[in-house]
Amino acid sequence: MGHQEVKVVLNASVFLAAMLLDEPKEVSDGAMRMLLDIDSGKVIAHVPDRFEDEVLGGLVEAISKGRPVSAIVFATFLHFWEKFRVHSRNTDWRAEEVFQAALRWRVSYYDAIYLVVAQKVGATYWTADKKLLRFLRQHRFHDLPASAWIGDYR
Amino acid sequence: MAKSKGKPRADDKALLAELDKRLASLQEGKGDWNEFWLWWDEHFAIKGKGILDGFLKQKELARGWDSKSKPKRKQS
Amino acid sequence: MAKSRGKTKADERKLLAELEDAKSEVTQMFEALRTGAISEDEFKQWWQARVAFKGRGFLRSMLERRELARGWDTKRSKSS
Amino acid sequence: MGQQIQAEKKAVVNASVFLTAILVDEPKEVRQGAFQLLQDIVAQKVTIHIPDRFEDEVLGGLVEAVTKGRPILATPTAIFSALQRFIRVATIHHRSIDWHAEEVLQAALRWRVSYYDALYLVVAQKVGATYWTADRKLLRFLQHHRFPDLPLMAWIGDYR
Repeated sequence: MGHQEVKVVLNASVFLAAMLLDEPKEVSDGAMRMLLDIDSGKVIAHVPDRFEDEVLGGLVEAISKGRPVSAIVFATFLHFWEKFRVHSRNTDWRAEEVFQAALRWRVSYYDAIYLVVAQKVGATYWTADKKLLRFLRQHRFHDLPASAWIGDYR
Repeated sequence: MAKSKGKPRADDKALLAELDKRLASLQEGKGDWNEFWLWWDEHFAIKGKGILDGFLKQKELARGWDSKSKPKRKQS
Repeated sequence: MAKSRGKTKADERKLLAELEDAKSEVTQMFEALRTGAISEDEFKQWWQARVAFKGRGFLRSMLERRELARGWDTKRSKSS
Repeated sequence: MGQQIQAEKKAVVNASVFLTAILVDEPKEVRQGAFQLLQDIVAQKVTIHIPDRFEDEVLGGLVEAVTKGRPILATPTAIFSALQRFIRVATIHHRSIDWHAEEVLQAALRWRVSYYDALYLVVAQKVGATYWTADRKLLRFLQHHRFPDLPLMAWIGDYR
């Protein structure tokens, strides 16, 4: 129970990775550890409002592929959704700044939303996307927030 | 790879002012739309093949069904 | 539940009813873990049995789509 | 059929329609429809309704387009400002006010489309608009399945 606030930004793939049985253990374990820390209040999770669309979109996709997604999964999402600090478009982040950031960092607009939120709140961006991390590390853009692979979350 | 990036150039301002002027007169019923779109393409368009297809492909993947083949009848 | 293609309104209502029960189950389990009423292992067993679902390649396809939206192909590393 | 489409005063469009207008190498028929729609927006012959996510989608597509392709003259920022001239007059439907994540989720499962598709379709259904898209595969799928509560839909290449 440290009093220093640890801030994380996570994307939908990290959240869903904690629930997927067939993913590499280090990824789902890391994601699980993060969720438990968020639940206990050890870390504060910041997400853009679009996170909700991304998770629900991912679940729709899973269901349409015939995956057994139960009501518990939705309930788990709602449980965490209440704990997240949600950053709203036009209030906490602006389309224009995300657009400029995406062009500057040469990432997608989607990546940039999460990175911009992380930059604003001084959080680390945790992702399951190794390729993105490799790209960002290679290019060392000076104003990027800290980012890390979810498998390394301790 | 596009190098222009986000920073607005000085002539962007003039270009947008010209756009507003043209749109205003079209709204008043003056001017010709065909000519407008030719001008539009010379100034605001992006060259590159398959961009729309790439965009639609991502949307398609999110559907979970493959529209080329029939949706799988998977028993769970 | 899994085979939800072409759901009917009745299916949806059923899902919503299930959701209420599911919500209290989730709250209870997290609460139990926080207060030490159950161990982390017990919690994880519950998670694996009730929450986790099979979805081979699901994460990969999600990430691949994100990659497509970037426009750069990391395999061919088009760095200008 | 064409006349019915023409008489429709409300339209919901997705980002692909706006992107078509700036992609010079896309098929002429598709661009022609997109141009006509934009003209009608300026002339106030049609009211467009879009979810708040629309702008993100256009910007996302634009980032992708300038990375894969080459802007002819204007910078990406100016291209977006130009497109905004047409978005400005749209009625924007806001999340948690005009549409809710749960209803989009339910609609997506009911119509067997993605959450993203469902968002636009839900907005169209709510306002009684025709949904215009460049996505022929989606239209083919929905026309084939004929779900009873879907809004009207059409391919942007058919816009007159």
